[in-house]
Amino acid sequence: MGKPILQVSNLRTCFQTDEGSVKAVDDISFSVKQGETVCLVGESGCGKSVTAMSIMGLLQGQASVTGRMELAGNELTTLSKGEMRRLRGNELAMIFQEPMTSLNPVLTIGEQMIEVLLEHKPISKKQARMKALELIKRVGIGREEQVLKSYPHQMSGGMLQRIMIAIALACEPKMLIADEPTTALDVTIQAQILELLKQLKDSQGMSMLLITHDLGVVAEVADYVVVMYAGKIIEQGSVHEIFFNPKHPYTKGLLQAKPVIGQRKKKLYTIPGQVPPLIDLKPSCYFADRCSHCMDICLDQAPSLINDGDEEGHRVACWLYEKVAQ
Amino acid sequence: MTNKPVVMEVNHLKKYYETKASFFNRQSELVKAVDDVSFVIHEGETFGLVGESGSGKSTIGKSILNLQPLSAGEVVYRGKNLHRLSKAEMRKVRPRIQFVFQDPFSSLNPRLRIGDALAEPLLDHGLATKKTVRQKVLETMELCGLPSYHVNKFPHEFSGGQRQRIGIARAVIMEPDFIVADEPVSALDVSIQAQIINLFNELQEKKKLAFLFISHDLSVVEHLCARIGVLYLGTMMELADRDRLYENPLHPYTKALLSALPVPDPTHKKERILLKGDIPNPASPPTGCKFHTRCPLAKDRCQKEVPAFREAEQGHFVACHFV
Amino acid sequence: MGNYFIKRLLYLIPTLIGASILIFFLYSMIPGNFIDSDPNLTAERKAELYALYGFDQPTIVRYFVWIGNLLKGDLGYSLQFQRPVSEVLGHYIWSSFIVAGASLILTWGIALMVGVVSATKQYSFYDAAVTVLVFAAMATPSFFLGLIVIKIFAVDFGWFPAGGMTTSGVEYSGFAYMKDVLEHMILPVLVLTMLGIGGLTRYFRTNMLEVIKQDFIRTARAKGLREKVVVYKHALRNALLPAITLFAFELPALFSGAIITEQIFNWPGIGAIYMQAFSVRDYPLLMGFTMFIAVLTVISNLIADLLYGVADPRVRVK
Amino acid sequence: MEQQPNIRSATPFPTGRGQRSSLWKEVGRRFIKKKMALFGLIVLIIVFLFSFVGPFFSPYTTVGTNTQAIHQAPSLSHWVGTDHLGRDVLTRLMLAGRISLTVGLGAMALAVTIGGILGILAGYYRGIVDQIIMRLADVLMTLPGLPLLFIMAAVMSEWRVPAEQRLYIVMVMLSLVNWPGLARLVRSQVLSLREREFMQATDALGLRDRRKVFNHLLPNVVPLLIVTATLSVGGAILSESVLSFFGLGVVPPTASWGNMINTANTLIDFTNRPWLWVPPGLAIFITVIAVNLLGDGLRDAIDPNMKSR
Amino acid sequence: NTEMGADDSTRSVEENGENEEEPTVVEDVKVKAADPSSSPALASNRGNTVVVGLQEPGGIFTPHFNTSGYDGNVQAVMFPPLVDINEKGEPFGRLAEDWDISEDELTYTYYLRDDLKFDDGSPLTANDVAFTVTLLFDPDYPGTTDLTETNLVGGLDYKEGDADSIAGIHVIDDQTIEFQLEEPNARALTLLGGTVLSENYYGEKYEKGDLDYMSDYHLKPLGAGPFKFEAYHPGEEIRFSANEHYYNGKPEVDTFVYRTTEGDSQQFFQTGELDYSGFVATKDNFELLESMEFANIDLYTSSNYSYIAFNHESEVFKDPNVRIAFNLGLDRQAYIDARFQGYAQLANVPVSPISWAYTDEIEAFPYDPEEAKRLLDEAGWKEGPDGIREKDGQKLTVYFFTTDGSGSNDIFVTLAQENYKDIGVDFQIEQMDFNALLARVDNGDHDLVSFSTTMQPDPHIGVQAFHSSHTGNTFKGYKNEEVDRLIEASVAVSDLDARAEAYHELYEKLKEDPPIILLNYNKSLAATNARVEGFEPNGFRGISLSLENLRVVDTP
Ligand SMILES: Nc1ncnc2c1ncn2[C@@H]1O[C@H](COP(=O)(O)OP(=O)(O)OP(=O)(O)O)[C@@H](O)[C@H]1O
Ligand SMILES: Nc1ncnc2c1ncn2[C@@H]1O[C@H](COP(=O)(O)OP(=O)(O)OP(=O)(O)O)[C@@H](O)[C@H]1O
Ligand SMILES: [Mg+2]
Ligand SMILES: [Mg+2]
Repeated sequence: MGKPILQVSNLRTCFQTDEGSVKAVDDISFSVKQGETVCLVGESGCGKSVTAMSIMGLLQGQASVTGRMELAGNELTTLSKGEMRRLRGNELAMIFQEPMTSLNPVLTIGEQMIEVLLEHKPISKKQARMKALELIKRVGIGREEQVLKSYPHQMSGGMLQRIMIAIALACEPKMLIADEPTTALDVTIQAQILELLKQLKDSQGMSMLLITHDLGVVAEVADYVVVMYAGKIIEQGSVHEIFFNPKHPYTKGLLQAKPVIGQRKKKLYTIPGQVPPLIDLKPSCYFADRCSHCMDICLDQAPSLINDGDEEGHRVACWLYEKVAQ
Repeated sequence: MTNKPVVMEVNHLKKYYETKASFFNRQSELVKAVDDVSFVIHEGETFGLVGESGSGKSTIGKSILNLQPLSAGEVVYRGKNLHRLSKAEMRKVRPRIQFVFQDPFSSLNPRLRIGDALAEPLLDHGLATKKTVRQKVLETMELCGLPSYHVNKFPHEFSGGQRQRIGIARAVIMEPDFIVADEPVSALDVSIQAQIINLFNELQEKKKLAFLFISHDLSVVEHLCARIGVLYLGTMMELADRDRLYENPLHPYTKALLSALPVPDPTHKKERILLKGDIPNPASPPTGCKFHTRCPLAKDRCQKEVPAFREAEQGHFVACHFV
Repeated sequence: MGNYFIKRLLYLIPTLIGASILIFFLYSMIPGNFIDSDPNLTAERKAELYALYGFDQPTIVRYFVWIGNLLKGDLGYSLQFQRPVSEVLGHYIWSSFIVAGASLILTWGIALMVGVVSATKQYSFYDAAVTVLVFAAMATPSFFLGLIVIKIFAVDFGWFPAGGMTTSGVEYSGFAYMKDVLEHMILPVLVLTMLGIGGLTRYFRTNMLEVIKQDFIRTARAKGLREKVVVYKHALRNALLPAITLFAFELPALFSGAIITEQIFNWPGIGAIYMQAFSVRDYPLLMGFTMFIAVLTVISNLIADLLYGVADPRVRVK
Repeated sequence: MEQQPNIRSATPFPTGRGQRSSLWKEVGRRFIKKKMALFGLIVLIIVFLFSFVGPFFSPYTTVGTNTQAIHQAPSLSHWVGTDHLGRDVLTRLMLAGRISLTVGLGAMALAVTIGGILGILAGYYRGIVDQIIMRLADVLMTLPGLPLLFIMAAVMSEWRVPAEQRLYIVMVMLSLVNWPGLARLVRSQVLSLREREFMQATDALGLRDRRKVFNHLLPNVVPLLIVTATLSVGGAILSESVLSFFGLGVVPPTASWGNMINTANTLIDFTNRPWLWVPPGLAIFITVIAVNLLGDGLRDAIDPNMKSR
Repeated sequence: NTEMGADDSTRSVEENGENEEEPTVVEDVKVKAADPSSSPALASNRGNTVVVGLQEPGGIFTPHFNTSGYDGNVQAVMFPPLVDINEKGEPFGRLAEDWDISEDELTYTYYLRDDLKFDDGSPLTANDVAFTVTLLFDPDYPGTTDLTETNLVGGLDYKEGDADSIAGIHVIDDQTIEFQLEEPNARALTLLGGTVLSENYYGEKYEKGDLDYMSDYHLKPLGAGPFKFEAYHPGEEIRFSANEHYYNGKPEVDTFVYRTTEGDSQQFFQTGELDYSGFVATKDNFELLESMEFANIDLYTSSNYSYIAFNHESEVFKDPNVRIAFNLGLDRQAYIDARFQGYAQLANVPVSPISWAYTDEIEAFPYDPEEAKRLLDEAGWKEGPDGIREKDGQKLTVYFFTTDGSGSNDIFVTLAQENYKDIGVDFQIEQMDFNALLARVDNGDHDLVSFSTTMQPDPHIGVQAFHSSHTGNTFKGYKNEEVDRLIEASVAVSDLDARAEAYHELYEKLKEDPPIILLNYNKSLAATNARVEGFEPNGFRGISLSLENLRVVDTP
């Protein structure tokens, strides 16, 4: 694994709503190395998509985004609008969660693919078209000529998801952010797509930030895992460490809760309670009221993300380990 | 296998949707959402229905409970053909057979408090009086893991998992003996998923309910169901006991499904059957065996001949030429 | 296509029959008729004239006579103009049409612009200012707006003619004639535009704000497209879709004339004629015109549906 | 009167004191946050007070013609001058407000009721009911609005309606013209609501039709109705003034804002006596803006996008 | 200060209603333009063309066939009658150089001018006159000119029988025509001596009993007036050009245009689109015109007047005293002052003060609420608990029908309601359009109805409907034998002095048994752009008589 291509430090994203300020992402830092796949996991609503959107700079006007985000040496927050725009879709691409609604319903697939190429690459329309055809083939959809002329509603969810991928890959980005690219899909199609992403990573040295809540998927593709809970990173480490040596009670809970074929239990493990609302949180460990190891300190002080020492890069934010470290 | 009485019998169920292909093309397309499916469910049994998105699972569930008309076939609930009942008779049967919707949020009226949503059917059917209903609602909520202080909240104030439990509570409160649970967990993340699976297990034990459990997640189904049917493009491909199906899947599609299931274990590098191609358009399904376009074993014969749905082993049915 | 079209056309029949019945009987309920408008007639003369015009027959009989003629394509004979109704309509409708048409184009153009800007600059000063202006236009009675405009632009500044369609006393032709008509059009068009703009602007603004929130707009931005492309290519097209229906609804309005505005500006349009025909109870003209508008309305509803289907690739009418 | 379809009667869970936020309380809270909407509400309240309470503070009587004091410019005794019959314009403005506001709100309420009920029925029962209602709406919609009003005005006046009731007839006429559009809107909303799963859920529970319509459909159409309603109030006030323009509205000497502006319908009054038309014009303008701001705010407050988390 | 001036002219009525001072009525005047050069360029550049405003006509330019009065204005440009009337309402010859009425007043002989020509150059002869009169007796004639009143011998035989010509018409020679009447009728002179249609042109396809073909000619009039028809642009203008064949010589103005204007035409005159325009006679308008310095102003009294008719079939109004009470109980002067500010005059008799039949010896009813109350009491209408009078349990509620209650025209209804309330009458206002009003008056739905007459070339028009044999519906139920006799007497002779005397007697009688509440004589206000000379509007014929004298002068 090479140098970090994406370095996120102290990212905070706040939404001002009528009810109050929503800290969707609260001071998180992580990095993605060249050719590496980092998985961002966590319960629904914990801020995964917002993290991705913040990196893409798509929250302007809606949220306050602070912190530093460095992409291949460029500090994203200091770029002008125009520079950021030129970067987006070109070196930094994203696949969105919902393929059905993420494509413009009144434009053909072709138009939507070609326009991104024309925008970023100095090529003619004809060349762009050729390139689009090639991309469609690459993501494993046949009949590429026909697909190019179709409208989004004429495609199935799986096809659309792959078209989204094709669009994201059109300009051969250095960094791909994929937000739950397979949630809507059948396992057999999911397998196809994961395979494709893996190939790309290998052939182009592309780095990837993959967001998912499916631990099975994580196990399959991730090199490194970042676990989020209520806007904060609570644990991060290599995929091995997370699966075989989880530290945070939440991570442990997640892994335990997952039913696994061939390991039937009478009663599945569950994490009691639910994610707290992200509005006006007091300083505390946000997991405290669901945690079986909750201590007094957990209720009035937020733990910081510390290196647990075991292995390079495995960090956890939990008072249990804070003590150990001390 | 079981000698428990049959609760629900589904015979040659067909449901075709008519859709217009394009605006100017008035020749409507026929989407064969469910194409000749039969199975029975016994008292106290959980029957699992798996199959990828769009394979017709919800359609089967809704058709069974007479929430939409059938194209052909019959559904017999304890000797009554549900689709032949009059409106009044049907209303009498309703409380006995309940449905848990796939999407809990959209199946709850956003402007009705949960307490009212649960109390309403009881009052409407005269199953409780205004005095007793409160007690009953609170009990049921407790049973489904919803603390009583939620009773005055609106649906949007709940988390997805809680909402799913509200949906279940609404079905359970009528004290039915048969519930169709339509993908009650697939939209949720693991920890909530686990809560609901546990709840179902408990209910079944306590109340001897029969379930039709719909899901596309094989690992969940394995935890819950005694018998499982595998659906592909509206047709039953395989039907067997849980253990048989998981240990000895016969149909290539079932095999692919099981192998494609990601396993939460980074060291586990297993052989995976990668299927080619896409799910065909249900409006123009492939001829012959519907799976042949993606089947690794497909031969010419599969294109032409529809394989019979036959009993390959005792209690293990499959529709494939090569088994 | 053909089949469907025929089915839709068949659907129009009961609507039109209903409309014709309603139109006929409503008009026949109005007190007064053409002959009564002369107070100096003696009763005998009146009776003679009643018989002459067929007013002495029962309403039902007259309805069937009327509808029978309609089916033959005969709109009737105007009592007041002593000419076929179709001829009278044919003359006045076009002058109404050019004003309504021009104002339609303007209204839509401006509403579109406002929609776009509001969407891109929601809650800005500009947005607020436009909103207030639009409400002001919505809140002004049409006759009043007409007066204001005449006073300011015609009488005080003398920039535009105060009314009419041409300058009288001069015989222009060709280009000069067009220029003359154009000058006379400006004020009525201005008033009609101001009147029409309110609702439409609100509509476009809402539509645009709705569309701009959609996921595919986010995608377009993520693709690094220029803001202009995002707004005009991706957002606007979608925002326009539901407006197509609205546009088709405006079609009959193009021909139905603006009664008040035309009256105030002396515009020789169908609206003014309608009023006049009403005051002398020229029923053939009134009913012919109303029926014509009814047919137009029904047809444009149909067109709206068809257009929508053409414009939106997703539409599948159930 | 045994089983009234009453939404509240089915509530064995009276909302507890405080803590738990009810939907409407939340709507209220959101509403208050919208400054523009709140502003609209306050202005509207002022307009109402002005019209309904104001006249009690006026030294001038309701009719009070005074042919010696016609067309006086604003002065200390007549704050906004007098009209062509020497009546105090301010007092008339207040009294006219009663009429215009009543017509505006009344026509809106009627149109919303008729359109709402027929729209729901058409959408819910579909089939023949739908056909009948919608064809009727179609037919009414094919008739151009103004002529229809004319015709109805003429007919109604033949039925010798007392002057005090004219007002209500204007309301009825306006709502008759407006309901078809509204019914269409509601119907399409109901058609889509019907397909929503929570309506299917009521099927699964075997609820009675009445309960489905009143407890489930109606509350979900209410936001749409509120918005259209507030939008149409302004329209109705204006339409009344248009009717007045053609002498079809309320009968003089009763004043409405519309017919007050009409008294200044010559260029001379327009130029020389702005106090005749500016006040009623402004009153309509302010009311329309206030009502629309209110409508916008209510829509936003009621439709919080129903965010799930 | 002009506002003060208005106050001076407004009369106040003391409580007792006796202490009356003479109301100030503005005199008819002509005001010369103060600065003709300030005329808007639009007008000054128009050249030898005169533009006059007119409400949209119906487009039926054949005399006697029109349905709209505005068509009549158009026709008046092209179709002079044999005998017209002057500004005093007296007859004078136009196409007819002279006429004779026999001693027994049963024979009317008209002598046409020599060399009369239609505007296409074809000759106009007595045959054309005969044709026109015959046409008006045709059974299929759909228009509103009713000649039966003239008692022409053979007229009814032609109309209702199968006579193929009218016996009473004798064409003596090309220039002379004689009509035989069965009974004398003073109105025959102008009725028979009306406008003339060319037999060659309009009569080409004529066959008795079928006039459908006439509609082909409505937009192609052939007349003999000072101007001939050029073009009609519906909704815009009607254009005429000077007629070289006009008997009085070709007019100086080349082109005459009637331009369509609806309602308020002030802006058109002010911007110079119109050279001549009529205005409602009010103080406001007069002052406005004064401020336009290029305007020659002409304020004159019209031959029409306004009144309120009773429903004589209603039980309430059977008693003449009740009708008198309604006259007394209405402060008409206050109304006229408020509404017209001196630009109208209280009417005392049903004929205009400009007519030869007018007299000021008969006094108008004064405003006397006390006397009105007394009369009502006498008639059995006693005050009820709510202040409204009652009789036999029935309230004294009267429905008043009017066309103009909207806008600034609400002055009358507002004041009348107040006045009548004072004497215990509940006065309900019903406002509707004119046509509906007529239809409902026909049905007798009303109690009171407001009317304004058209211009009245003959005083008979104002009173004929009071005759019990008159079957028009407005005065159905009004019957007074004395009145009947006097009406008959007023048309039995053609001598104007004799007729005037008969009318005075009639008016006296009418005051005792009033069929109507007279309101006011109207004034007309006209303005001419100073660049045009020759407009002499009069109260009987408007501008039609002066058209031939128009002249465009260069404004200095
Ligand atoms: N525009 C916004 N305004 C206010 N709050 C927002 C907005 N967008 C997101 N949020 C809030 O931010 C939090 C994080 O949302 P996010 O979409 O990142 O969750 P997620 O981890 O992607 O969940 P999922 O797995 O469901 O996609 C949520 O609580 C959400 O309600
Ligand atoms: N109302 C409808 N009209 C037309 N086609 C329909 C309708 N409802 C379902 N279908 C089609 O029928 C097929 C089966 O749908 P169904 O909802 O039963 O699938 P499912 O197995 O429940 O899928 P999922 O896992 O996504 O819920 C799909 O192809 C779907 O597009
Ligand atoms: Mg997300
Ligand atoms: Mg489903």
